[in-house]
Amino acid sequence: MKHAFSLFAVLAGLWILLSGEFQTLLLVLGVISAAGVCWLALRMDAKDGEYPVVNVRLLRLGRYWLWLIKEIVKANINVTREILRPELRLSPSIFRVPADGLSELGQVTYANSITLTPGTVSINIKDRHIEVHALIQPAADDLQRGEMVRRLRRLEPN
Amino acid sequence: MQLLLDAISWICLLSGGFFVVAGGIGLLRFPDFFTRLHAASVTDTLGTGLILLGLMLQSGFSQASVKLILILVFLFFSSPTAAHALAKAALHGKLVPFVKR
Amino acid sequence: MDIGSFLINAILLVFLAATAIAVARLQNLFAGAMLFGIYSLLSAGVFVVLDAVDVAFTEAAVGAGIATILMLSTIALTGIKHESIPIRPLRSLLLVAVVGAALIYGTFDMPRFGDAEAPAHQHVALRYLQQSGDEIGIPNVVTSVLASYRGYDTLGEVAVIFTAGIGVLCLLGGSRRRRTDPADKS
Amino acid sequence: MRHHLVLRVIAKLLIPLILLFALYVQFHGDFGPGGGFQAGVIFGSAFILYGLIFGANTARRVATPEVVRVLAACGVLLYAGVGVVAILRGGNYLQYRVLAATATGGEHLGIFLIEFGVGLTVAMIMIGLFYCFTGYRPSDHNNGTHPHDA
Amino acid sequence: MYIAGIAAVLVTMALTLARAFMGPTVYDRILAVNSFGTKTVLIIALYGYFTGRPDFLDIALVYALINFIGTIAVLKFFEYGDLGRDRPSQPDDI
Amino acid sequence: MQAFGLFNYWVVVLLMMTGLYIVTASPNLIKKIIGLNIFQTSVFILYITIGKVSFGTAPILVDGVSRYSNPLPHVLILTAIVVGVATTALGLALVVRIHSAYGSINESELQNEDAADS
Repeated sequence: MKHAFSLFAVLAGLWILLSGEFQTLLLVLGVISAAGVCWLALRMDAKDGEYPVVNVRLLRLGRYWLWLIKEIVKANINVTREILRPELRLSPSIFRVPADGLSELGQVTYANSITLTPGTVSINIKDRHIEVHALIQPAADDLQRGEMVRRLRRLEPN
Repeated sequence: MQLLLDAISWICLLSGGFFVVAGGIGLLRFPDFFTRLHAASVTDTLGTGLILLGLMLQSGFSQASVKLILILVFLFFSSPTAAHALAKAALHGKLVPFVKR
Repeated sequence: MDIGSFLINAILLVFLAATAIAVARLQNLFAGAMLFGIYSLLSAGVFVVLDAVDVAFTEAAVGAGIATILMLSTIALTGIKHESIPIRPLRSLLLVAVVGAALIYGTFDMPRFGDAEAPAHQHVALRYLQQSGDEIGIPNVVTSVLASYRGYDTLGEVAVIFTAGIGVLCLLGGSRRRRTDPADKS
Repeated sequence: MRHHLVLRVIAKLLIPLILLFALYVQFHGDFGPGGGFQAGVIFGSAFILYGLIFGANTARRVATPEVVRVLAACGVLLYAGVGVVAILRGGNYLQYRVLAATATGGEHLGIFLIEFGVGLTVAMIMIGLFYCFTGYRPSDHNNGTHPHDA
Repeated sequence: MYIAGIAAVLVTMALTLARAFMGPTVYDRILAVNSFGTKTVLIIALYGYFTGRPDFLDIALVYALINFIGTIAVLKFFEYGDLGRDRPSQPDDI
Repeated sequence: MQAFGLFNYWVVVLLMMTGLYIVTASPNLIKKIIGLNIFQTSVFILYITIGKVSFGTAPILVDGVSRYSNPLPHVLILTAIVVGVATTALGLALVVRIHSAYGSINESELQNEDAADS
């Protein structure tokens, strides 16, 4: 029930953001649409029997995003330097980083954060470990130091 | 004030353009598929982010800015997912990453 | 002529032509289907530059997913990934050259790019643009024409889509055939 | 460990948003680019994404092929029906201005309804195409004879 | 100044196209198609501002939302050779 | 400068001819359908080019703008794109069935098999 309500709230908020109009007709249609999509999404959840438990501390999530953006900028500058170097000096490697202590949503956030930072791409999640392909050694070292996963663990609900 | 905003916005657009082109060059220069994934991600993250940020500064607090933010957020969800799916597909297709020991 | 739009349009069209030729040359069907995705993205860009935002929207929605999925499923179902060598390519090239030359000759009578005096802009289009705001009362002229002035056409188009869907259903059978046992059907 | 964790979770997050976006496109076709055709395709795409990730059979349980077929027909019927209602109210076929008290009100109502019909049909046909192409087993149809021809 | 951004995106489009044409593997082509989508988002957004009517961002939004569907279809295609199945035929996970 | 005004049409002709070449020269039915799609898109671009008016903007009415591009071609092409997908799907479905029946989707092999049957 809580899940349905928060989904409805998110969808209604998205409608307002997209529409930006406040005519009665459009607002009514928005409520109907959000409710309909909500129903369909819950029906999908019921049929496949899985849904992500979205339960994070919003304030910390915001702080995580800020940190992630900073990391993305740094990583971008590093990779761009490699791209523009007259002779390529790449040292690609594949390794696994542990993702224990994270919920499924946390693992997915972790994998996608890894991919979002240029220089590292997550290629598989397996046995609570994430396989990573790294472009250059500094990027690999950065990730293996585990700062990202520590910050993600702090986001976990308990 | 307006001038300052404009200046920042131009800087964002220009540096965004620079990163977009850099990503494109990397896509062409890098030796194998997995390394090219990294180059493409330069375009997808900082290049796109800066250009859209520059456009946001141009339109100020308006409907267009909201849509630009939404585009950015959705891209940040979908583009790493696509990259991940692609890397998986390549591994599945027995493409061996070029790894330096 | 507004130079900026024309140049962007021209560059995108050059990319489009290059992509089309690359698709024609590729022997690998799968790669061809993938490049067709780029073709669709580029044409959406061209449509935006030529002010056809509604068309670009449709192309975006169609090209981003459905078209690729249909091609991929067909390749998966037939299991044929490589194309055999072209048959009689020289004859086709000759045909293409002759028809192409005739068409190019024909273009010299066409109105120039963006010509506001072109005959196409003189008749109903002018009326739609001037009157639809008052007559229909909605700002998007494309929607007004599509749904109201040309409602018959659109009904026809929807019927065609529906019929095509039925056709595919007849050809590939839905899930009904697989679920009901052929024995209890008779 | 479940298969394709990233895809499943991200799809779960994005599919409702895409569906809502499709409905937004459907109902804002009057003001900006958009309308039934685009909305239908986007809605269909979202559903196809679901089918790709969670399996076509799961998707068939969410919206059964029968429902899809019936709704596709309903869309066309809604469109055609608006025309018939216009005749019954003393106008010509598909002349929306007789549908409401004022001419523009009638046009609005008519356009809204037929765009909805278009969107419904297009979405359901797209989903139906996906079902057809994924449900087909070549072995059932060898040499042009399928099971119930026999 | 928007034209500078558009020019940058067009140049990158050309580079990406070159990658798509050269291959060499089919994955490189898919990668090119996928990142071409991002460039299309950018050019549509930039062009709206260039012509002074930035109200058409919905088109860019569509690509941002559904451009990855094609890639996922490709993944399914390579894994199962069929787009409808949801579980691998052999249990080993990759 | 005047001659550049025909550039779009020339590209359209080039695309159309590429499509025609694929349809006539390639024996593979899937490739033929890709060719048909390229041909189709070239027609779309032809229509939209004709609808463009210099310095005009998209035909969505706003205050203070009086020069719009022609909406009529947009309407025709918008529906044509979705119809195009539906008919492409029909064509591909036919290809799938042909493959089930003949075991091949190569035009010349199909003709040979037909000749052998009769």
